Amino acid sequence: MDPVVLFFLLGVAARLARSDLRLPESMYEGLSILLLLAIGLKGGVELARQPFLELLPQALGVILMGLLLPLIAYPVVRFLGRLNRFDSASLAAHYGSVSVVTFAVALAHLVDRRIPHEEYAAVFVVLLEIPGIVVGILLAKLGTTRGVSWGALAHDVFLGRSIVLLAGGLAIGWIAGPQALEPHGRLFFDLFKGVLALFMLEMGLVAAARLGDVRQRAGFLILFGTLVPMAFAVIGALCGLAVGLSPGGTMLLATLAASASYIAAPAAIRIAVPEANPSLSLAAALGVTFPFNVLAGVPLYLWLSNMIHGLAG
Amino acid sequence: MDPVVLFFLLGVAARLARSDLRLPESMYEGLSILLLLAIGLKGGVELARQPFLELLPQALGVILMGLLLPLIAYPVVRFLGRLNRFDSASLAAHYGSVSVVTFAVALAHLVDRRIPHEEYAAVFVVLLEIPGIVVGILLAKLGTTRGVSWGALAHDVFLGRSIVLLAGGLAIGWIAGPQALEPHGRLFFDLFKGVLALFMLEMGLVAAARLGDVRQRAGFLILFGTLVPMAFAVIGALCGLAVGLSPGGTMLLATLAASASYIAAPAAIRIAVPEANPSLSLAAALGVTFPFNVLAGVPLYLWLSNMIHGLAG
Amino acid sequence: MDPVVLFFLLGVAARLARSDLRLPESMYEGLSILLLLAIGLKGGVELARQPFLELLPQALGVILMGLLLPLIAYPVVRFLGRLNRFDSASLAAHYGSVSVVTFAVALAHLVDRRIPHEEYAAVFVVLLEIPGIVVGILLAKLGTTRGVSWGALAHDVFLGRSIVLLAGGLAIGWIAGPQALEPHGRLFFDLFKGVLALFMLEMGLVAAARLGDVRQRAGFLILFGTLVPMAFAVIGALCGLAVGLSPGGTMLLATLAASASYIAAPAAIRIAVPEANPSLSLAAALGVTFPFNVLAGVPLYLWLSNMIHGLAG
Amino acid sequence: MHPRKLVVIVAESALEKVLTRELLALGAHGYTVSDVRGRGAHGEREAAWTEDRNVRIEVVCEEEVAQRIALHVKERYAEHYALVVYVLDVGVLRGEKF
Amino acid sequence: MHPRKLVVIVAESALEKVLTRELLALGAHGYTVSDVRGRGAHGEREAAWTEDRNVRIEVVCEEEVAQRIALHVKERYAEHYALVVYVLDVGVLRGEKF
Amino acid sequence: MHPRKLVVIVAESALEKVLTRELLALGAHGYTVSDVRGRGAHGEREAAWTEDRNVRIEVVCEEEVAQRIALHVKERYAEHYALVVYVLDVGVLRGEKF
Ligand SMILES: Nc1ncnc2c1ncn2[C@@H]1O[C@H](COP(=O)(O)O)[C@@H](O)[C@H]1O
Ligand SMILES: Nc1ncnc2c1ncn2[C@@H]1O[C@H](COP(=O)(O)O)[C@@H](O)[C@H]1O
Ligand SMILES: Nc1ncnc2c1ncn2[C@@H]1O[C@H](COP(=O)(O)O)[C@@H](O)[C@H]1O
Ligand code: NA
Ligand code: NA
Ligand code: NA
Repeated sequence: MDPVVLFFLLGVAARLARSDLRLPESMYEGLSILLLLAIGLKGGVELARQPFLELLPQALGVILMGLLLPLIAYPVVRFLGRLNRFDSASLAAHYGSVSVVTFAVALAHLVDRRIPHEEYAAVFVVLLEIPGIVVGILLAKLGTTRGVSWGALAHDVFLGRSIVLLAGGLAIGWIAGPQALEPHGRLFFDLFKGVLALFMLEMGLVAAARLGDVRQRAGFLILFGTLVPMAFAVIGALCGLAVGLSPGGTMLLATLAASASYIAAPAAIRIAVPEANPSLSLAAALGVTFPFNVLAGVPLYLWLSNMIHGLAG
Repeated sequence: MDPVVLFFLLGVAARLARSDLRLPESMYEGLSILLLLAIGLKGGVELARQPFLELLPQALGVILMGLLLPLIAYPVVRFLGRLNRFDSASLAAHYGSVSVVTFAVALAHLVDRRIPHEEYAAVFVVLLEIPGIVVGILLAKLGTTRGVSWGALAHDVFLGRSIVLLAGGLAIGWIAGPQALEPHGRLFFDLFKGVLALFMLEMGLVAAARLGDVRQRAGFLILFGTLVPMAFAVIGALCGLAVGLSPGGTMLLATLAASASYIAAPAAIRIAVPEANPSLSLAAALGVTFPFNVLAGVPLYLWLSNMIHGLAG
Repeated sequence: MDPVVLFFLLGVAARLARSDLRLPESMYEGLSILLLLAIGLKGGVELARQPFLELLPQALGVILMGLLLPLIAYPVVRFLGRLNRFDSASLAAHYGSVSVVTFAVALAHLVDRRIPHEEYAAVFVVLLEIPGIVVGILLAKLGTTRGVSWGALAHDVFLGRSIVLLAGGLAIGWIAGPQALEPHGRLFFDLFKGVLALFMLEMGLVAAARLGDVRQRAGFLILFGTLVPMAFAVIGALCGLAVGLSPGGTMLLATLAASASYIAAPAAIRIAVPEANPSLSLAAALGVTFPFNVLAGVPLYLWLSNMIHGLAG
Repeated sequence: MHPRKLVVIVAESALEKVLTRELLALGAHGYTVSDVRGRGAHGEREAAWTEDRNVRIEVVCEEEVAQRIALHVKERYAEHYALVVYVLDVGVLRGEKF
Repeated sequence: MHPRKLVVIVAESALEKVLTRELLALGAHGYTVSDVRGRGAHGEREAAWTEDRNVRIEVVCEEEVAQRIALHVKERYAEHYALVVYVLDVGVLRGEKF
Repeated sequence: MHPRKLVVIVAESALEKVLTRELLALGAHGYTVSDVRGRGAHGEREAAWTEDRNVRIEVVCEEEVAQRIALHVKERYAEHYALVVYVLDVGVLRGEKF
């Protein structure tokens, strides 16, 4: 089993056994800054090698998918899950957006197996983080009189920490190029897997802390938190095929579609849709979907992408 | 002189000169997480290469030693040092258990000199951390009516941060194997000495902060804090010889026996034996024994192990 | 453009756009500890290779310059800038002392271009940090009845964090030598540029946060914060030529002269000259001079040093 | 000593930005914020990661402003957010500051 | 405003886990914890490392509960641990919460 | 419960060392310090880096000592430093400690 998964399980086990192990919050923040910058820089360096215009249709396709996913998730939750409008919209936003760490795990999975993929795929993370959140909030506000201050919200979403670091990393990587970044690479690239491992340990602690909330609605959450990702992975893989990605890149896009945001979405939804219960969406995203994706989803989505490419090919 | 020792001395000097240098607490925690995981992972990778059954007698021998050490320390403190029962038991627990950083310094000492040793020795750290603490607490409670909640205590001791990280690292290293861990190694293994150096800087600051308490009972603490480690090192070396360790591994076991816990033991004793004075045991463990071991003990115990192996033949 | 400059600009942009990106304070502290130690260690290793006596005249020359700079800055601020005595003395202290991060950027600039330089130049940082502050404080106290507790002040200045880490690193590097430090180098040296990049991101955030204060006296601050560094760079370059430095080393000394302290000086001045307005000096040092030096100064001072050496040549 | 009120708000960290802005609008001249963890009706918030943290905001102000703040926070945020508010009597030397 | 009591406990961090559990058992509905450093009869505790830190625990509760907490802490922990406890008067809007 | 005073000082972090030393000299038997951020007449201090941080110092003491501290801080530091001081009534069980 991949070591990063083992680190995750160690975190889960420590938390379930009520160990006093915890990573200091500033270590969590530091590691996530490193991860986001590393993913962005790597993507930016590769982006510079692409003919820009060829990427435009890909980008549009990916954004379209990002707008579509929450529109699919919402009715599922609202009418099958029988949740109120706010919680439905909140879940739609979380699952419409993406999880960068899940992406990092998928990336490491490909790199370990030397499977070729579009190395600028970090761009997709940036493109997919926001649309799902915006659509989710719109869904919550449909037909409500009490308004949202859209300006402030757009500011918070577009200038959130993760977008700034990812997009900033992309820009720096793009401008500076691989050679100038080589000495920095020893921190950002060579240590990537180690940093990811530490981060997964923390994710295990955090995810397991949500299991209490999961238990309160176990049936719904487990079904929702595993079936929706799998369905979204199919959509993501088809989208990847349609925009012309390689099997590796298709798997990354499938993983992104299948992943649920647990940083940008919660922060934005908490302010824009206060009526939604944050425990519910975090229980789903962190307590069910993240572990599912990391333990079973990532290999599954690789298989799926290969199969779809095989069928199409 | 070994750079890690110089870093330690820098910390001591800065503190004694009342410099405002201090490492942020979360950096201290982050570094210790890295160290514990690195030691565990390294040990686990090597453990996978050992025939498991052959290790069992070694493990038993080491645990026996861990139970014996506090039983020796207690009467020495109680009757020669004339301390009350609680402080005696507390010191017995601290010196019966082990210091991971001292172990790391000894390990680095061997690696620098390319001296072969049992590379799975991290297992000994895990085996030795707990018995000393348990026996120490039993000694404090002998004949007391007021009980200890043994369940809660066992939980805290067995699931303390350092055990979880060490044992977790061992397990991950064991399961994943050297090849899968190679990319993570750039964080955990390649940076090991640098991380240890930073940690020793912090240890210097922390140890020097204890010197005020040392001064209040200088005679007893200096005698106790240097003679007991040396005596315990002899026991550790003999134990290493008896269970069939190489001279390098014998030196590691001697160092572990000679080292005094300043993380796991203080935390457990503070709750289980509130009557014991924590300044006293920390002054001994951190203010005297840690510096002694790092400055003089480690080379001494290497000489001792070589000598004992030479004599034995 | 150099990646570290891009990281700086990313920080500036994030702050100006009011993004919620911030590095945890303990990460800032941790990174600065790493930088200071790395610069010190590197310098110490090289120092050991120099005949000690030959350096003495260089050291004296550099210290003389350090005493001179604030004496030049003070009348400029006082009479041209029409500031009160306290603010003038405070600015003189900030610009008389040095900025280690600016030095690190200049160093990286040389290393990237493989320009030879005196690799023990970290010594100059240590020598230049203090004199400017002391002279600045003296200037503030001239003719005042209310005294300063010079003992406490000297203690705080000479044992400040940055001096202890730099001088401690120098000493460790000098004693241990390059070979013993090799395994630590993977943390301190190989990661240097990556750590510097992260630090510059933080510096961008911090510098941009000062722009509000800059705006309140924009005219004076922008003139002062760019012209004085350029004038001081000329002095520094001449001093480098006089004490026999190579063009690379001359550029480093010019950069040090041109840089303004934003750690040691603010801390010392705040206590010793409470009447001075800290916003003013930080706006100048962090909001104007640091960005100016990093964006334009460093290449300019390299050109200057080459030119001066060419003329002298 | 001049009598003033001290309003303490403990709330989930997501509210820090809006709350501090609104405090000034409601008439406070300053505030002090610290990072805390805790437990209440919304369960444990242990600061294990960013979204799971509380902030403690402290405002010294005139009685009237204190009333306004307490009421505003209660009406606008108490229903949907994890938070508590309480008010104490304090004395200050420099009355003009608060 | 409903009158309540605010109990503040500053204690060595080793006690955080037991104390917070016991507070709930003694009738508190919640608490707020922050990491602090300090000095007292047991010398300086400067938070240079984990075992050398204090925590500050704040509980808003009814007078009776406050009495119980203060007494319990004093009797059970004051002898052997570094700690202080003090009690203040506070007013709250949502009386049912505390 | 014995009546005492609680003095709270929020000040820029540069003052921590001198202030805590002087508190003891003025008769306090202990103090508790935490790292905070805030806003006041001197603008925002957001703890983005070391020099930009405040500390919050809490002292439980007798009324007379409290007066002395508040006055001392006001006279010595209030003019040039970012700081606020306020005083509250508290009750303590172990009167001899404070
Ligand atoms: N009785 C209380 N005393 C002190 N702090 C409290 C109390 N109740 C709640 N809190 C704090 O306020 C936060 C939100 O409270 P709640 O909305 O009740 O979950 C908690 O996480 C605690 O930090
Ligand atoms: N008079 C006091 N005012 C405020 N905090 C105090 C006081 N005395 C002690 N403390 C805090 O309580 C902790 C334990 O106190 P002690 O048991 O007296 O050492 C100290 O480390 C301080 O953080
Ligand atoms: N009204 C207030 N209530 C609470 N804290 C305040 C208040 N005014 C100022 N402070 C705190 O005291 C620090 C210094 O205040 P000032 O000198 O007014 O800038 C600020 O950064 C805040 O942390
Ligand atoms: Na998704
Ligand atoms: Na031992
Ligand atoms: Na200068």
